[in-house]
Parts: sequence; C-alpha cells; structure tokens
Amino acid sequence: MAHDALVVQGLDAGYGAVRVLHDVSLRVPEGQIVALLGTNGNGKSTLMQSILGLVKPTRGTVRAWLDGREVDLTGRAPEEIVDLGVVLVPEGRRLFRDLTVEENLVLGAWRAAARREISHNLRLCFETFPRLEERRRQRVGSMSGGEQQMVAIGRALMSVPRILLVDEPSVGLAPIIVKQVIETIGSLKAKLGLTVLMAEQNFTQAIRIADRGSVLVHGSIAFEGETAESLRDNHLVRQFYLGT
Amino acid sequence: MLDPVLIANAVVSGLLLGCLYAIASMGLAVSFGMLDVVNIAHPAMMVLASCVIAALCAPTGFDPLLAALLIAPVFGLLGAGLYRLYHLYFERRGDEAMQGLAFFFGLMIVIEVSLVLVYGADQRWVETGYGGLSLGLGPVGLPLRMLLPALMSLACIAALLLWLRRSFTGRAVAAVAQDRDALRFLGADPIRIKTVAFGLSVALAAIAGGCLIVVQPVDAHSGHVFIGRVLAVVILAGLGSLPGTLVAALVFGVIENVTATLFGPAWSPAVAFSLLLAVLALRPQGMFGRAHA
Amino acid sequence: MNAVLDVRGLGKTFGGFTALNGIALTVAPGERLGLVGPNGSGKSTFVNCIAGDFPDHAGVVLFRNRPLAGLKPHERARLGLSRTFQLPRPFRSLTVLENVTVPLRFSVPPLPVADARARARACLERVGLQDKAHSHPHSLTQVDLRKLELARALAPEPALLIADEVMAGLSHSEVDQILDLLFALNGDGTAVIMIEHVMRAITAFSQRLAVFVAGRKIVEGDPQTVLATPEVEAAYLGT
Amino acid sequence: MSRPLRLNVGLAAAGVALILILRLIDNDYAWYTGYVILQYVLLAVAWNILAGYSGYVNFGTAAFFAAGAYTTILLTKALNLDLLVCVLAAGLVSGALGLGMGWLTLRLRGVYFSIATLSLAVVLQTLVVNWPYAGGSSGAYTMRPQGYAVFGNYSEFLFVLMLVLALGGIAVAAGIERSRLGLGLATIRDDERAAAAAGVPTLRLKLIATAISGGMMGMAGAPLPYYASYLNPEAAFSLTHTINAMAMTLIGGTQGWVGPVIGATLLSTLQQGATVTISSAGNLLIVGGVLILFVMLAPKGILGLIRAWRGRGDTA
Amino acid sequence: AAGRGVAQAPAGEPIRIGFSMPLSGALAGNGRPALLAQQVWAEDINARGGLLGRSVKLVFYDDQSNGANVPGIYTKLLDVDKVDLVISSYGTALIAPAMPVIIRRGMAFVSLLGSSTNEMFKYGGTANISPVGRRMNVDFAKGFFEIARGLNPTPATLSIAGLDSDFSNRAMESARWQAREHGIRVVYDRAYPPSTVDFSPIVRAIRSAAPDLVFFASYPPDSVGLLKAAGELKLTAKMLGGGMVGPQVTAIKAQLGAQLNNLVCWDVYAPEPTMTFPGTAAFLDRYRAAAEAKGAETLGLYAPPLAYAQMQVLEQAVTRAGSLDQAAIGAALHREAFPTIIGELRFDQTGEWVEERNIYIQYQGVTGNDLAQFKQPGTQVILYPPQYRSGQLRPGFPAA
Ligand SMILES: Nc1ncnc2c1ncn2[C@@H]1O[C@H](COP(=O)(O)OP(=O)(O)OP(=O)(O)O)[C@@H](O)[C@H]1O
Ligand SMILES: Nc1ncnc2c1ncn2[C@@H]1O[C@H](COP(=O)(O)OP(=O)(O)OP(=O)(O)O)[C@@H](O)[C@H]1O
Ligand SMILES: [Mg+2]
Ligand SMILES: [Mg+2]
Repeated sequence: MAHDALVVQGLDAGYGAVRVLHDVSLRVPEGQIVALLGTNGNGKSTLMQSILGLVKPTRGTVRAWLDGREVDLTGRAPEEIVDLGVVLVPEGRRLFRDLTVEENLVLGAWRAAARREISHNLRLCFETFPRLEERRRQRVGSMSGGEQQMVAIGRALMSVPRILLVDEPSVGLAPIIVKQVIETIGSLKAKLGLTVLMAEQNFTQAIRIADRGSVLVHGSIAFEGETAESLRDNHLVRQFYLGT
Repeated sequence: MLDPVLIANAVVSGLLLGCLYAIASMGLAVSFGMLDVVNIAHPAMMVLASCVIAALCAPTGFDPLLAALLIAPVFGLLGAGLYRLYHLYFERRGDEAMQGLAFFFGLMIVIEVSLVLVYGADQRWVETGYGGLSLGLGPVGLPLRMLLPALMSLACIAALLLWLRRSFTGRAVAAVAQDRDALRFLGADPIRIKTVAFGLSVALAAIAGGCLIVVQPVDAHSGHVFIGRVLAVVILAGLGSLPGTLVAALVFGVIENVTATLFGPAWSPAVAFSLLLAVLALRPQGMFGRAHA
Repeated sequence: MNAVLDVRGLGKTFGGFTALNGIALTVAPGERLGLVGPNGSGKSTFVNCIAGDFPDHAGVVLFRNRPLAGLKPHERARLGLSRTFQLPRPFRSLTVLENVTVPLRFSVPPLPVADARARARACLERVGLQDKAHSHPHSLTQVDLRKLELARALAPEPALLIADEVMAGLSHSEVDQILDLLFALNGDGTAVIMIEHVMRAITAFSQRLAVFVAGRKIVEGDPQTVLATPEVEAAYLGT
Repeated sequence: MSRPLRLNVGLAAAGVALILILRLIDNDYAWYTGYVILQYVLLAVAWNILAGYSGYVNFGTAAFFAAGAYTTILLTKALNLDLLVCVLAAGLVSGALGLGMGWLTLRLRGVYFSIATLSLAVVLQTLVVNWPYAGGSSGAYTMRPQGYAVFGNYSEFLFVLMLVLALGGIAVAAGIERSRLGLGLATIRDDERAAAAAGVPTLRLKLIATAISGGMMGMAGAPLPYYASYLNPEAAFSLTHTINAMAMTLIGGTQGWVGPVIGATLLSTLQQGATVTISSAGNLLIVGGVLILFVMLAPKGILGLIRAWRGRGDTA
Repeated sequence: AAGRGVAQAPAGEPIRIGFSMPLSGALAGNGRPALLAQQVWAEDINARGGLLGRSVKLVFYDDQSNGANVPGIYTKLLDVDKVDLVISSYGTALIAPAMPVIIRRGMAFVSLLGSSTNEMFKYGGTANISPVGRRMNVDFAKGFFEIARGLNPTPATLSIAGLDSDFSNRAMESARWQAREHGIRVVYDRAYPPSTVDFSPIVRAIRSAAPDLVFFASYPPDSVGLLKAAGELKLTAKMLGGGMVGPQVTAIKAQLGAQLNNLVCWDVYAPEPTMTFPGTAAFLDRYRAAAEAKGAETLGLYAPPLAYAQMQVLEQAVTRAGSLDQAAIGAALHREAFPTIIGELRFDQTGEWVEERNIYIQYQGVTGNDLAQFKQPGTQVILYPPQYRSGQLRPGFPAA
C-alpha cells in the first residue's frame, strides 16, 4: 500500500463562532486521487482551506510527506504551505480578471521551486489546454466560464505542485469539458505522480479517476470508501448523488 | 500667425513639463491605479520630500536629484508603514472606498500644516550648478532645470516598468488589486506585496519631490496645483496603465504649453481638463485602460 | 406571428472576436426552451444582447412582436423580460424581501409599497426563502442566493424568464427543488429559456433544445433527437 | 401623525427653538457661526444624497457651491434681484449643472466619476476667472443691506435663511430615503447592472439625484456673497468645501440624513471653535487629526458608533 | 500721566487690539512676518508706557487665508472677546469680508495692503496702508514708465504678462494705461492662471515679440518662475521688471541672487539713505532679531515695515482722539499726517493715501546669495519717485 502524502487528524475548524468541521480525519495516499464528496455547505471547501492554512483550525493536525520528509502543516502560513508544494485550485477560480491568460499562468509560478521551470511548465499547460494557447493574450475576465476553469487549473500546474487540492473543478462546465478536466487531472496524476484531493459534485465523473473517496456530512466524515466500488454502493452517495 | 519655431518650442517644453507630471503621477498610478489606494495626499508627500530635500541640500550644496535618490528609501519605508496602518484600519475592514479617501485627505491637511509649522510659510528652494543653464537644439531651447528632472523622471519610470514586468513581485502588484486573497493560493503574501508597492509609490513621491524642487521653489501648499493634474493624468491614461500614464502626462504637458502659446496661458487648465472630460465621455476607461464588461 | 421572443440574425463581436454569429431563435409563449453549448459558445453573450447590455449587436430582437432596438435594459425588463445572472448579484444593502420588491416598485405602473411587499413575500414563499425575508444577502448560502436571484426575476410575472446556469454547483435534491419551481412558474404561463450544463435538468425540463457552438446555433429541436446528433456529441457531450 | 409629517413638524420646531435661543444670546457672532455650520449641514446632506444613497463620490462640491454663489452675484449685478429670488435661481442653475454633469459623466463608475467632477470644478473656475462681468479673478463685491424685512439685523436674516434651507434640505433627503427614488438609488449603489435588469431606470434616477444634490449645494452657496461681502473665485471654488462636505458626512455616517447632520454640526463647530481659540496654524492640524482619528476609529461614523453601542446594550 | 522721558509701567486693563491674520494657507508668507512686526510694535509701545496709559494686548486668530473665516472672526473679536480696537488682516481678499462687520459697529479700521477695498463701501472710518493710492489702475506703473523714458533711444514696444489675480490685473491695467500715455505699443499682453507651473511658453512668446520693455505683474512663486525662464531662454530687454511681488521677500532675494541685477521692480520700501525715517533702523534691527530666531523672512523689507506703520497710524489716531471713541479715532485718521517708519502718511476720505507712493527700485551689484548685502544701501537703488531717488538707472536686462 502507498505511503500517505497528506494526513488530517481530528480537525475542528470554523468561522468565528460557527464551527463547520468536527473532528475530521482523512488520509490521502501518495500518488492517489481522493474524491471528497458531500453536498453543499457541508464543509468541503472549509477543509481544503484549513489544509492550506487559510482557515485556522481550532484543534487537530495536518501533516504532509513531501519528498520523503514529514512536515507538520498545522498553524503555518498559507504562503509557506504553498511553498512546500501543497497547492489549491480554489472554488470560484479566483483568477486575476484584468490580466491576460499568460500573465495569470506565470504568476502561478510564484513558488521558488517553480520559477526555474516557467517556460517548460507553460508549454505543459498549453499542451493540456490548447485553447489557452490560442487565447494567451486575452483578458481572463472576458473569457467564458470553462475557459476560466482551464486557466485556474493551469495556474496551479505552473507552481509544480506535489499535492494538489482541487475544489469543485467542474462547476459550470459543459459535459465534454467536465470530462476533459477530470481526465486531465487523472492524467496529471499519472504523468507527474501528483497526489490529489478533489472535491467534486459530479460523482459519475469524479469516480472515474478517483482511487478512493470520503463523504463529508455536516462537517464530519460519514464514510470512507477505500475503493471506487465501495463508494458507489454507499447509501449516502446513492442518496445524494445518484438520486436513488 | 503661427510661428513654427514657437510651436516646436512649446511642444518640447511641454514634453519636459510632461515628464515632471509623469513622475508626479507615477506613484499615484501605482497606488491608485494598481493598488486601489486613492492616496490623495500623494502630491503633499511630494512637496514634503521637496522641503526635506531643500533642508538637506540648501546648506550643503548637495545635488537635489541625488538627494532624492537617497531619501527615496526612507520615504519608501514610511510609505510601507503607512500602508500597514491603512490596511489595518480600512482595507481589512472593507471600508477603504470612502473612509480611506477621507483618511488621506486628513493626512494631506496634516502634512501641509506640519510643513507650515516646521518650515514656516516661506518658499523653499535649492541652488543647483545647472540652474540657469540651457542646451540649444537648433532654435529649440532645453533648460537644464527642466531637462535633468525630465531625464531622471524617465529613468525612474523605465526602472519601475522593468521591475513590474520582469520581477515576480512586480507582476504580483498588477494582480493584487483584482483579487487580493487569490494571491495567497499561489503562495504570495498579498499584504507584503501591497506594502512593497505602496512603499514604492511613496518613494516615487520622494523622487518627484526632488525633480520638483529643481524645477521650481515650493511652499507647503504647492501640492494643490498638482492634485487635479496628477489625478487627471492617471485617469486620462486609464487606471493601472503605467506606460499610458507616461503618455497621458506628456499629452497633458504639451496641451498646456501649446494652448498657452496659441491662446494664452489663461486657458491651459480649461483645455487640459476639458480634454479629460471629453476622453471620459467617449472612452470611459481612459486612453489606455482596459474596458470592463 | 405570436412568438414571445423572436431573434433574427443576432451577431456580436468583441474586438476582432466573433462571439455570436447569425443566431435565429424563437420562443413561443409559455414554452420551455433549453439552451446548451460548450463553454464560451456565446450563451451568456446571447442573454446579454437580449437583455440590452450590448446595444451594438447585429440583427433584430423582437419581444412580443416589438423590436427591442434602442431600449435600455430597464425598459426591456419592464416589458416583461426577466433574466438571472450567471453569478448571483443581490442588492447587498437591502433585505431579502426588499430585494424582491425592487422590480415591483419599478414596474409600470409601480405597485404601492404594501402591495409590492405582499407580492414579494408570496414570491419568497414560492422559492422557499420566507424564513430569510428579513436577512441580508451576505448571510445567505449559495443556494439561497440562487433562489433569491430567481425570486427577484419572477416577481414581476415576466412573459419570458432567462435562467443562466441557476443550477451550477447544486446538489441533486437542490436541482430538483429549482426544477419544480421553474415548472410551476412555467405553469403560470411564463416562457422559460434555461441555460444549463446540468444535463439531467436540461433533459427533464426542455420541450425544445438549441445548441450553440462557437457562436452559431448548430441544431435545434426535440431534446432527445438533438442530444443524439453526432455534432452535439462531438462538440458538447463528448463520448 | 404619519412619520414624514412628524419629522417635518419636528424639524420646524427645532428651527424655531434655535432661532429663539440665539435671539436670547443676541450676538452677531452666534448668527455668523450658526450660518456657517448650517451651510455645511446643507452641503453635507446634499453631498450624501449622491454619495451615501447611490455610491457616487462627488469631488466637485465646490463647483456647485460656487455656481450658486456666482448666480447671486450675477443676478444682483444685472437685475438687482432679491436674495430670495437668487437662492431659488441658484438652486435651478446648480441643479441644471448637476443634470448636465450627470449626463456627461454618470456613465462613469466609481473614481472616474469623482475625477470627472473634479475636472468640472477646474473648468468652471477657469470660466469664471475669465469672465470679467462676474468679477473675473479680481472678485466681486456685494453690498449687504443693514436689515431685511422683519429682521433688523442682516446677519440674523442670513442665519434664518440658511436655517430654512438646511431644514428643507434635511426634509428632502429624508423624503428621498423613504421614497421609491431612495430604494432605486440603493439598488444602484449595490449593483447597477442588476438594478437595470430589475427595471430600475438607473440613468434617470442618477440624474435626478445629481440635480437635487447639485441644486441643494447651489442654494447653500447662494447667500455666500452677502455673507462675505466680497467673493473671488479662489474662495468660492476652494477645495475646503469639497473636503468638508465629504469629511463631515463620513464622520457622521453615510447611511441616512442624520449622519451628515451630526457630522457637519460637529466638525464645523470644531473648526469654528478652533479658528477662534487657537491663534496659529495649529487649528487646521486639529481638524485634520480629528478627521483621521474618526475614520480610523469610527469607520461607520458617529451613527455607526451609536448603533454599535445600542446593539451592545440590547444584547446585554 | 507718563513721566518725563522715563516710561512708566502701564496701568489698568490692557487695551485689546483684535485682528485676523493669514498664518496658514496661501498668504501666510506675508501674514506671519506682518504679525511679527505687529508684535514688535506691541512690545515697543508697552515699553514706552502703553497707549493712553494702558498696556496693549494683541488678540489675533489665523484666518487660514480664507475670506469666509473673516466675518466670523471679527464678530467673535467684537462680540465675545470685546476688543477695544480692530485692525485688518492682510490683503483685499481678507479685508473686504470684515468690512460689513466693521461698518455695522462703526469701528475705526486701519487695513494692510488692500487695493481699493473701500471703493464699494465708502466707509469713513478707515485708513489703508498701501502705497498704491486710490487710482492703482492708472498710477501703479507710472514710475516704471517714467524711468523707461530716460532710456536712449526711447522705448517703443512693451510686453505685459501677469498673474490672473486682483492685484496683478490692476497692475497690468495700469501698465496698459501708462503705455498709451507714453505712446508705447503693446506687442504681447497675457494673463496666466495661478496654477501655472511652466513659464517658458510665456517667456518664449515675449522673446519672439522682441519688446523693448517687459512688464511683469506676478506673485512670489511665479516671479521666480518667470525670472528663471527669462534667464534660461536668454530673454533680453532694455528694461525688465514691473509689478512683481516676490523679489521684495527674503526667500526670493536669496534664491535669485545675482539674477536680480538690473531688474526694475515695484517696491514699498528700500533701505536707502533717502528712505530712512525716525525709527526705521531701530525697527528693522528689532524685527530682524526676532525673525532670525524664527528663521523666517529675516530681512523684513516688505510686509513688516507696512505692518509696523499700520500700528503706528492706529496708535497716533488713538492718541489724537484721546480716547477709544471709535468715531473720534476714525475722524482722526483723515485729519493730519502720520509720521511713520516708512515716512509721512496722509489719508483721504476713502482711507487711501493722498499721494500714491509706488517705489521703483533697481537691483544693482548683487553678488551671490548672501543676504547681508540687501541690508546695505546701493543694492536696491531707488529710481522713482524723484524725492527718494538714490541712484542711476543701469539700462538693459539682464545685467551685462
Ligand atoms: N467566510 C465564512 N464565514 C462564515 N461562514 C462560512 C464562511 N464560509 C463558509 N461558511 C459556512 O461554512 C459552511 C461550510 O461551507 P463550505 O464552503 O466549506 O461548504 P462546501 O461543502 O464547500 O459547500 P459547496 O458545495 O457549496 O462549495 C457553510 O454553512 C457556510 O455557510
Ligand atoms: N466583454 C468581452 N470581451 C471579449 N470577449 C468576450 C467578452 N465577453 C465574452 N467574450 C468571449 O465571448 C465568448 C462567449 O462567452 P459567453 O460568456 O457568452 O460564453 P457562454 O456560452 O456563456 O459560456 P459558459 O457556458 O462558460 O458560461 C467567450 O469566448 C468569451 O471569452
Ligand atoms: Mg465549496
Ligand atoms: Mg455563460
């Protein structure tokens, strides 16, 4: 069995008086894709942000194994965590609307480790999303939703992530693009040996590439599926995602 | 009766004047145009720098342009501190739009009155070796008093542009105003970036102050003349476009001086600001601004 | 002809880029039309043109047989043309209830305050937001914001509602909720154009389906047939 | 009594009470100071109609104010009209100016609009400076009569006139807040595009707001030539008017008419007080300092402070 | 009664003299030195035994160079502070707004450097300390043209450029009037706005018009700008100068130094032997000592002597009236002559000087930026009016 790349243990987190996560524990084995499932408002994004240090957990730990070294991420600043190679594709894309596609992508390479390989990674991005190369000088704000999602993923790739967190990459995308995006994430895993934690509503698509999955209900992990099949058979998943 | 030599001279002196406007506007183009911090006290800071430089150089005979380069880092640090304050009290609370504006208005008043209290109401000036000298390009005259600050201005602007284009921090400055927190996803600290950029903009005010004191003597209120002009230049250019700011400043200077030559100086401000109104009416995003959907 | 919306030769370019090209589309009164297409195919641009955000588009838009050329967005809204925004845009300083009264207070003739409030309350009940009537939008969840967006759009009882991706990111049951709502609205006689990437909703809702690809309408017709077309599969669904 | 009626009766009563109190003091200084404070109340309330209600920050307050003052100068000079007529005319002129400026610049958002209004002030000032009949740069004198109608003292008349204008301005602002116009302006402030999509005629409402706001500022400026006897463009177009109107409103709070009234009363009283107690340039320092402290420590103005304090009282 | 020769400590409540002064804002550059001179006067008079046997106290507020503050300040002075006497602030824009208040109370009012402020009010109780006299639009530039007449050959053409402000406009008007009188053709005539930064277009246009005479009417910041541009663009003329306000002021003298040479400029006072009156030297010494400590306007040749004279006129009028009765003081203002440190002054019914006394001086032999030279005679040679004349015109500008 693969070594764990990311381990969340007993995490409590929230916003001010509102507690959103209760005692969440989660493991992401190295080189695998873990799908984080759960309907709206159950805390998926909060969990992602806690891992990245954007939300300060009140209890619990987040640890990562990066290049064979164990690092405690708990309490570190987001800048530091990103610099270690844990990168998030945020919900709602969060692009720089007035910058061009290329400017957005280059900014992705802020990490010290990524700055050396800008041109190489840019090529990789354009290979993955040829549309972006056509539009490299377009202002991102004027692009369609799907195009913007491509930029968001591309920008994360520019920072050469070791562990990639992806928050709902398929929202608002055409089915064909959803497929493409999901496949791209799958292929990135294969190509770069990425470890991926992905929150995704589109269960049918997500499960195609996921190695395992966890279901978050009301801020707690309600079910952990070690395999894709076990997820498909879970009653929670059936209830929420498959309408049965 | 249009004398071509007179017009040529008006254009050239307008360009030199435009360079002064450019360096005076450039800091604001960074703070206002890129960081969304409407630092209305920018011209007052410029005059503050002029006064400090005058106090340093008048007794020692040190060159004011060099002195400006020396005090620019100090101003930069002060600016950085000021931004921290601004961030703490306005930005973080999301009150920056109007409250922040009032804050800088207050700061402007405080700077001006402090100058009067410390330096008195007299004019401040600096004697430079090149004060009265002039280069001649055929029939066109280039007074060194205008030319050297203009060159200094262009050099600083070029350095600034290069920094914004080439360095990572520079690139992030362009991004930070649009989505501050998104930078954090990339591992950059937006507050640090804004602090650096705002500090830089205040350092530019110091450089502009050095240029100004070479061009003309100043008193505590000399900044007022520049408030309207620098804002006009930044808007004329389109927020956030630094090359545009340079062009707009040059256009502004040339229009002022050509109007002064052809119709009399009384009409220069009206013509220049009417141009701004016209540009805004026809192209609301400014000459070089990006249209927003 | 008594189409509620009749679009002919609609075109729009941004700089050199053609976002819409020769679109022709009609919607009959009370009809439910689905509109799909890959990202960037021009669907939102189409909505913006009809709503009056881009006065410089090419072609003709007739709304209840009346040409819309030259009319401002608010004038179009007052004629009975409602749209939602792809990203919800509530009035942040107003309460949820006040948000919904706005289109009623600004219809012609305007509803008096009391009537407007009563009607707005009824609308909120309809979308299930009655408990949040006096909250401010910042305390609403994404789903609730979508519902508010819908409530505000349907309050003036429009002849045509254009819903631009109101279900993006919603869960299965929430999609069902909104679908019920749209069906009920449609039952009252409002024609609906639904723009959506959630295929389940599109197939359940649309009587007719049009597909945009790269600014052109490539097919139009019965949903099952349209979705089975090879071009649509290739350009939109993927296989 | 309905709420608006109650407010208006309250305002009138407050006005009468103020006049009576000042009569008791019977001191020219009180009339003068009162006039200045009320002038700023009117300016701040007017400024807030655009800024607070619809989110458009006007940097051209001085232009509207000066337009009103110069209307009086011109009408007095050309037709020797009564000041009351001049005030009405000034309202119309500045209102029309507001309409024109709105038409030219209201398609601009945010700071673009602000800078455009600033430019308007520069252009207008240049016109006045180059208009010899209006006194040009030399300025113009206005002879003030000894008394007016029932007022034996012209200063008292000016005070009462400004009081009526200020109270009227407050009544108008309060009326707007409750009206459909107020609702529409709020939607514009929040999201202009969504407002239009909900049927709000955004441009028209903004034009109405600029016209009303500009007109009120013009009326605030109309009696100035009589107050000061001598007016030159520099004084009339002074940046002080712009800064004050804005600072006072922000100190008070922008959410309604009460904020500007409180802010203007407080800050201009402080300014007047500082001017005649501190005999040095330091008085301005205090004003600047107070402004900075207030916006830093009371971001929602005094109203916000009061609300926060009350809120705490409620929960406790 | 005051003891013979020996001053007695003044007794009783002090006499309070109220006024506003621009201590901040655009006019502070002259307001602050004027205040200093007035304070010197107050010390002097108190040392001499006071006014009417009472000591004198100055009550003043900063009007921030803003006319709108003035009516309030003067009503406060009169109604709340209950001052016994009032004098004016500095300049027309700050004097005029006080007039209605003054007139209503019937106060005697000695004002400082107004220009025809009383023309409209026609108030009887005022005197104005301003050498320009009643007909500034005519007389102001007379001296300049009288001097120019002595040039050989007589000048034929003139350029006029000036700031668009009340004082400068009147100065330019007078230059036009005088040019007509002297048969001199005006070849360039323009006003520039206060916000002007670059003066080279103006100077260049003048240069291309190549006039014999150049008449500037400017304020301190632009005086420097114009002269610097003239130097850089090598503007030459048979005579250059005019109604420039600025070179009178210490900071600008120091700044321009030798560039001032041969400039023929309007002035109010110059330390020439022909203009030494009783008390002048003593005042300048006392003032300079005080100003040195504050590091501002250390020469004190412009506003300070006038401000001191303003107080002297008030003092003498009160003494002559023998009481604080305002009508009596007001009447005394027009009756007799007032010996002051700037000479003998006489006021007509409107309060203006019976005889204008616009002085024109020429800077000669200025070297470097040392200020001491400006305290010496011979640097600012008086060329006009004839009764104060102290030297010969050196033709041509710039100095060879
Ligand atoms: N900034 C915030 N302040 C206060 N509460 C918040 C904030 N962000 C989220 N919440 C609340 O936290 C809870 C969890 O939100 P979160 O965004 O993590 O859910 P999610 O599972 O990602 O949902 P979705 O599928 O809608 O993205 C919700 O109830 C939400 O209202
Ligand atoms: N203001 C604009 N300037 C330039 N290009 C624009 C502008 N608005 C839209 N576009 C371009 O027009 C195309 C159509 O965009 P539109 O938003 O209509 O797509 P869409 O079909 O709604 O996509 P999605 O399903 O992702 O929302 C896109 O390629 C987009 O980049
Ligand atoms: Mg989420
Ligand atoms: Mg869209």
